[in-house]
Amino acid sequence: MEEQKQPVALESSAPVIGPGHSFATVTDKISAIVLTRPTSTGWFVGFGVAFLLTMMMLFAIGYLFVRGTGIWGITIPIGWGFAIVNFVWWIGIGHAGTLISAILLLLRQSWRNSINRFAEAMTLFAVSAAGIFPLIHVGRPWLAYWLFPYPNTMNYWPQFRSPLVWDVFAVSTYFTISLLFWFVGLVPDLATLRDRSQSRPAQIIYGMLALGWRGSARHWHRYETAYLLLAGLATPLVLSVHTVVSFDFAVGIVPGWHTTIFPPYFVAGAIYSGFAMVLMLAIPIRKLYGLEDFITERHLQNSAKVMLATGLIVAYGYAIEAFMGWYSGNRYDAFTLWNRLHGPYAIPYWALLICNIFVPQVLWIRKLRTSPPALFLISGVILVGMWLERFIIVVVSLHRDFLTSSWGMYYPTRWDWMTYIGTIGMFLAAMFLFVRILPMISIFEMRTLLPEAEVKPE
Amino acid sequence: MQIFHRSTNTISRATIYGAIFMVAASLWAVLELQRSPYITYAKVARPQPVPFSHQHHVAGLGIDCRYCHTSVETSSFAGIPPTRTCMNCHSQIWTNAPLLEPVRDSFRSGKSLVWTRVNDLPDFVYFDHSIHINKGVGCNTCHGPVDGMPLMFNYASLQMEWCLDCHRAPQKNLRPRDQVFNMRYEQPSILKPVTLDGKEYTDQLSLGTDLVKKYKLRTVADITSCSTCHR
Amino acid sequence: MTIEEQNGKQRREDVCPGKKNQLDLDTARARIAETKGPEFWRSLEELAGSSEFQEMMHREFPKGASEWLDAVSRRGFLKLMGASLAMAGMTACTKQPLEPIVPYVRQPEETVPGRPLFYATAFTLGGYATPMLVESHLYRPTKIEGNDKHPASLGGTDVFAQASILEMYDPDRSQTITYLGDVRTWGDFLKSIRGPLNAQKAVQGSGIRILTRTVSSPAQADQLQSVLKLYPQAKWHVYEPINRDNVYAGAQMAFGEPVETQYKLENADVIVSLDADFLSAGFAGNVRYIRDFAKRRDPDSGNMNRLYVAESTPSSTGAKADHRLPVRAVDIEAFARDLRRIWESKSDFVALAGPGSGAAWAHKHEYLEMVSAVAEDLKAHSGSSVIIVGDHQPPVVHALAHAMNQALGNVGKTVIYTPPVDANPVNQTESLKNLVADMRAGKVDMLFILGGNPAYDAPADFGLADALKNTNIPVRVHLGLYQDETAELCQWHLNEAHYLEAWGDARAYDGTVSIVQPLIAPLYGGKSIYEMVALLAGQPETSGHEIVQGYWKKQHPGADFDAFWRKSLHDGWIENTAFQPKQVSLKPVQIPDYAASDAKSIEINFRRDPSVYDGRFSNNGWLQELPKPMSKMAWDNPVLVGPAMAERMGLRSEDLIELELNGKKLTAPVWIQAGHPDNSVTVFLGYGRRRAGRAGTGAGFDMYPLRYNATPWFTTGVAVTKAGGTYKLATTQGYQTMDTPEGARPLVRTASLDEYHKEPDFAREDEPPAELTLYKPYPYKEEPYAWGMTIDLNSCVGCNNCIVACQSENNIPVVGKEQCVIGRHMHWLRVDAYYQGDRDNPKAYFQPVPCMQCENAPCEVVCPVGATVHSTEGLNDMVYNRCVGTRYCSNNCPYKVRRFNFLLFQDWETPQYKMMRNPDVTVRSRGVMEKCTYCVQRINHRRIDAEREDRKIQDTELQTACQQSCPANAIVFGNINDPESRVSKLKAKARNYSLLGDLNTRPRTTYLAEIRNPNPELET
Amino acid sequence: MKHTPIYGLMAEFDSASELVAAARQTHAAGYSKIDAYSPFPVEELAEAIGFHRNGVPLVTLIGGLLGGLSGYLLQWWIATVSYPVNVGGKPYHSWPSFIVVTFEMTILFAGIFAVFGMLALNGLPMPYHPVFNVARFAFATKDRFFLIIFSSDPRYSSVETRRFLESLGPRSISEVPS
Repeated sequence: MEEQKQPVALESSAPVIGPGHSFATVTDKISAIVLTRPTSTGWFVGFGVAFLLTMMMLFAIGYLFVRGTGIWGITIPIGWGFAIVNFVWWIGIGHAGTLISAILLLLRQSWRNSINRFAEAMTLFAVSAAGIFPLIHVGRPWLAYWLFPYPNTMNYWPQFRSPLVWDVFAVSTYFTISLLFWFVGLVPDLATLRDRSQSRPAQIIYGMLALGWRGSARHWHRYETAYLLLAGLATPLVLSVHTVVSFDFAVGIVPGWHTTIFPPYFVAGAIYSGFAMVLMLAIPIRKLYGLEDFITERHLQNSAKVMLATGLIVAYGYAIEAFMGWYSGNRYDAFTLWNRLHGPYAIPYWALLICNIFVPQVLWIRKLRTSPPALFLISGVILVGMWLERFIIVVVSLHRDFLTSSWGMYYPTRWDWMTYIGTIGMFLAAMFLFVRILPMISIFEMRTLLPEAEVKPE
Repeated sequence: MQIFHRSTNTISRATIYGAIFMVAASLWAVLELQRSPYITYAKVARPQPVPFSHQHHVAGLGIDCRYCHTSVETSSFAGIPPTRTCMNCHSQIWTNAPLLEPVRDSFRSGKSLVWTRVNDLPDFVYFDHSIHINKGVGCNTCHGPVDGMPLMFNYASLQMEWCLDCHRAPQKNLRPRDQVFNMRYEQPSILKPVTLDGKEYTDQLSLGTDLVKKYKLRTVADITSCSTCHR
Repeated sequence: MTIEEQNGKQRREDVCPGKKNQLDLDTARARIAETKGPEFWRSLEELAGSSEFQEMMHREFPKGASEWLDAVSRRGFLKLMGASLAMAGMTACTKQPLEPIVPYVRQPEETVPGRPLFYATAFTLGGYATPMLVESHLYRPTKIEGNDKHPASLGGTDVFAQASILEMYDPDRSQTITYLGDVRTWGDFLKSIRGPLNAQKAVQGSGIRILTRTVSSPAQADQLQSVLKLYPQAKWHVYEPINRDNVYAGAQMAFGEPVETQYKLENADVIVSLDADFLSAGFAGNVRYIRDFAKRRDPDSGNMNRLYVAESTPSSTGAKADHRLPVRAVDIEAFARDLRRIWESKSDFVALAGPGSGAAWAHKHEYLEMVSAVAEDLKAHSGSSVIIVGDHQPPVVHALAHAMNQALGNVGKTVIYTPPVDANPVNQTESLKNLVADMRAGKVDMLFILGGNPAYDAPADFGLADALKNTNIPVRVHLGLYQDETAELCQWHLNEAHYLEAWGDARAYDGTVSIVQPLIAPLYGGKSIYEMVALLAGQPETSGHEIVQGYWKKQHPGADFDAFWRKSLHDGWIENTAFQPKQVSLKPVQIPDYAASDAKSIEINFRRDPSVYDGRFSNNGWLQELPKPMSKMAWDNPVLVGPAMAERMGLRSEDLIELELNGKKLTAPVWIQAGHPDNSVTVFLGYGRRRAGRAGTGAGFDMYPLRYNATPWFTTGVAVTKAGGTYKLATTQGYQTMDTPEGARPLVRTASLDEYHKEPDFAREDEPPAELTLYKPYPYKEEPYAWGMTIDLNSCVGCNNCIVACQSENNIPVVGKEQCVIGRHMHWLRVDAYYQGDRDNPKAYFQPVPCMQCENAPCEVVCPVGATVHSTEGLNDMVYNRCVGTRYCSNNCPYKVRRFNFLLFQDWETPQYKMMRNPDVTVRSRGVMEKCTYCVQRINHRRIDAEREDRKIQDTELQTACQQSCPANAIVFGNINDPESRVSKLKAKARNYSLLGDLNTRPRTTYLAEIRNPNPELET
Repeated sequence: MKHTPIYGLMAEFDSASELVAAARQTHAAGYSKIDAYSPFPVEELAEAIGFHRNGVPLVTLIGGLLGGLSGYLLQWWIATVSYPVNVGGKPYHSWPSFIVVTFEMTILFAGIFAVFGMLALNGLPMPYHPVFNVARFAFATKDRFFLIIFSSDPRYSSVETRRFLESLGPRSISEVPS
């Protein structure tokens, strides 16, 4: 754990934590945001808007249940539209959190300590947003529970060869594990809040959630083991989730879906968009709550580098897809490639290439890697690009498949847009609440980064 | 500084175990409800315009099923007797029993009696009486001891698992064709053997297996295919 | 209906195979002895007579009939005898509501609840009867099947006949008698009519005018004659917008008498069609012609026929042609003349009268080649060739054709002449003209419009509607199925009884008379034309049954009448009523000199619509939503324009254009139709109705205003200009070619006869061999049955009949234009049309696509709830009640044959539709996937019947709906485990191939490649 | 000094290093019933107070195996025993398709067992605990480090032990009433 103790780590870049901090300052600064700092009007405005968007989503979904999926733009042959696009997009975003907390933990990337907490929160909210779509996109949502194996009067079961059933298991597992991971991480900090808070209700609530944590050495020991084990479990899990999501397509025979490259480049894409979202949240937050000392240039740098790397993997994925389209000699795959480049949806495709491949290349430039505004912008571009990627995969592959006679077009309706934007609102609303009532940075893990945390050998 | 009272330790644990138990219990309750007579109407007599007693007519007077349910051997639908069938006798006997007024009224006015359907399958299930009769499934195998029912109710749950129970092992229930309408028929036993083609059977399984062959039943895979009942 | 009628009704054999229980005399006599007619209909009285039902019927907008939501009245009404109408409230684990079950009071002994009965009757269009059998569940007709015994159809039907059942149940049908819009009774009408009629007696009925549609019914003609006897001065006028005036005039010109021309295509080696679309519904005898034509298309038979088509509007006939030449309708005459000239005297082409003599013409070269080649081929096949002319071509062309057929010695072999089927073959346009003249002259006191909708479809220049409105006709009576544009202009409107509700008779194209027997008591208590005419003839109380039976008693006196009558009803036609061939001699024809058409001026064609005919079917949702054979257009009648012309004018499909003719202007959208001749546009009649009903009103554009008496079918000189703006059209197939930037896809596989002989198995794409698999394939071979289907692309003429049959059999909903536009039509079976080659004269192909029932079904693997899985007999079962609606299966179906209920497409409220539905097929709810099941309900019924009789299902007894009604026998379904079955034999053919076979889906539905028989002369 | 029974003696330290050192000495001094509290995990502390046995990994392993097995067996039973149906011509027991769910079930159960196993072994939740009676202990979750010797320790004596703790040079010493 050498570098963990070294503020000035591998790189001569900024430290993971600002100078002049002690256990006390770290603790106070972070817990203050929740306990003492007055809630800004900005927070209320932001939360209000997000909340209204959430209501809009609920309205759209309500109407959907009344009238049926026909209010959306989907049709035959394009049986899946925005719902699945958004589902994959959100799930992808939901990958950063667990990745940061689990994989980087295993890799002993101590800089993660200051961003993992809200990255995990972000994951949970993103996965919840994603989870909405598969549920509401079915024709008879009130029967969606048939996807779970339970003893029923029909003596009939889910069909386990279907990737959709795999989805159900993968996503619910992912959500559960992420939740546990997040909560376990929270327990010691909740104890901190319990002991810091002045108001009785706060003490009781935080106290209850802290489960009576008292920082006993035995507890810490088991805690660390469990935390490490969880990380070990979450790592293959996070990789598996988007692999399974990619199976939804790869298992199908639709040209543009039926390809083996999908799992790796879906996972890469997921991390790609995940980090983009993390930055889009981290940059404003650190500014608004003055956390530049904890979320330093270093973090932005590293995230940018991760994006650059995953972005290149994604680019490779596109390249291979295109290559196989031509190389396979399969007339349908070849046409799918042509259709993406020249068909009616050519513009989204080119836009996707620009957003996901060309723009992010500027991250090679150190200056931009370290400039928050630039990163914020680029992250936005990447999120749009990743959404477009899913649109291309889902819609453009479906709209022209084998029989020319049954080719069609897809036009999203206002209900599609309302539901999509609504989920963004829901996501933000949750984030607003989170930063207000829970420590958005893992306090106890920050403490371990301080020099004084070191135990001097006698 | 102590926030909580000692007791909270016990309480908090109790709540955790309690929650787990509650969830499990409610799930179990729902599954039970699905199979309960409240949902299936099993063994629950329906309100009828006339309190017609199968017990009296079948056991008491020994009227054959087919006297009223005329199309049971030839059609998917067993048939509900027209008012005329009732009047065949009741123009002679019980001619002014107040109970039978609705029947007489129907016959006079020509307005049909409106019964409440007893054995009512969902509309997406297609059941055919004639083929079951033909393959040696007795009336009371599904309808129960009708000759003992003062008021009619459906004997079984009529749920898919119940249908499958027999479709997966028809030999458990088959009987010789000539016994299909016999309400008193009992499955073969040492005491009451059943003879078929001169052969004596003392247990249902061997009889059933032979009948499956004799009546050329389709394979279990065949009769558990979805389109056997759903289309 | 009255007692006798009911007893008169005869059941066709209960078409559950094996048990051919022909009605024997005793039981029949027994029934006639049994006088309990009323009870016989009790259930229906309850249904048609019950108060709430009537009330419902009389509501202005029955759609929102809320009282029918109340379970008892609705279910009680539906669940007659518990014959479940499969109102599947397909949610699992919900408590079922208590349902009532309503037995008869006295049960008619012929009915076995749960078993359908089949009755023979006939559908009449333009006077020509299409014989058929109607499936009836407890006296609710539910499905129309072809009458395989009838010589005029041999089991096929056409789309109009198929869809007519929906018309009968149409809730928008006129449901009452009205006087100036107020509800009246038949009694009121009789009272008010008696006086005027008596008054007419005095003047010998000089003020009485009767306007009917074409009448081929002997009984009705006889009635009308007797009316005319009663009122010598009265006049009987006949008019239909789609009439055969030119045909009879042509015959007149050739033979001096209006004879009917019949073709014996089974004897024809060479068929030349001069703008004759004889393979599509609406052409007299098309059902039989399709059958005969298809029979001669078998490339293995060694006597495959050859079809030349010179046509204006691209048609399915043109699509099947071995050689097709797009010619403007005006130039067909020139084609005929040139043809004649060439093989009469082998004169040089320079002398030709043909188009472009003078003006340069795109297809001149093609034209010249074609004419000469056709001439040669005809000569070579004297006696076994036939020239068919389109009804809309002018008399002279018909005369020329008659002359040529004579000269070729085809008469008596491929062409026979008979007396006209039309009982009163007057020139209908003239007839109507005179009527209008009389109206204007004030000679008309009582006008009876019996059927028809002249106010809408009369020639524009007659101003009939205006005459009705503004001339003083004291009594104007309209008898019709709908409160239509004409009803609006008559004081009295009488709601007509649908042909499925009333007695009658009619002649098929060959003269065979079919008795039309009712399937159900008139839902709205309407009167048939027979009963109406009877009233005029002074017998107001005689029933349709008495009239028809009475007439035939006269024709067939004698003791055995009962037997004769029963047999006629049972078989569906009266023996020895087919016309005997008539000996006619060709008069020295004075063919008028040829006036060359102006190649530059644009021609406009008025054609009957393939879906709504002349507009009478425009409220029929099935037909409205039926994609037209060539354009795959639903719900609209855009103006068809050829690609060349469109290019010249810079038009794109869906652009609005303005048509100007005789000073009348009309704006309509354009549809670019490949193969449409240049400088010519086609408009379809029958749209833009004002008073059609919820489906028809407002759909499309009314083209009648441009249609003048002098030029009912086509004329040059129309001005076409871009109007600006566009109009959304609903086509069910946006992309009509197999070509992609990556090459043409082998969907429809074709070859010429020679190529086929050289390489018979050219169509077999390298399908992966069955043993090429990692795991053991499912042992279908061990099953008694394995269902499979073949579709012969050579026979299929794209008539769409299978689509409607399927829709009717499987309770498939109508979704409306808006949904069609987004591509959500629900047809389980579709007919794809592909064009290939030169856009101005492409080759066209039809490909019916039902569910392929793949053995390795991609849809099944991806369904998360196992709602679509395989049956042991190889059916790709779709379990609606299990489906949660992820649509994954549809995405993964390479054939895109799955249809999804995006919204609540089924009408769950309108009681008439509930009566119409097939009780053996689940009615699908919202959010559920559905698709072709190979008519599994039929399979199950036949199997149960067979097992009860301890035998196997015979090959012939089980037919899917599409197969049964296919006039071309293109669809064959059966047990592929039985090597002797027809389907197995067909699958063994070399040209049998599976669509997208390289995907290794192993479809059970396979296609027989299309083989064309081009003339080597013309092969370049 | 009230008569409430004593739960133990608690010494407060300023840094992790001091605590570890103190814990080592205490343990060396033969005290066995002791515990140490820190605001963040200090690796050396556990063995310093002589804690070695850790059941969490085993529990997790059991969970994983349980989940994996049940996941696979469930699918196998459904597909081949309970209701075998022919899906797209695939064999009833299409094991490759069953891998995903098996995997997910393994992770799920392992994770749940790890977390709840950890909590159970730690005896949590325990909102009430004697140590909280010490006011200063609130800083155990901020920047202070505590060492406690329980009164249940055989070598515990209010006088001796206090003196011993003082010898460790803590910032303060307080009695923990139970």
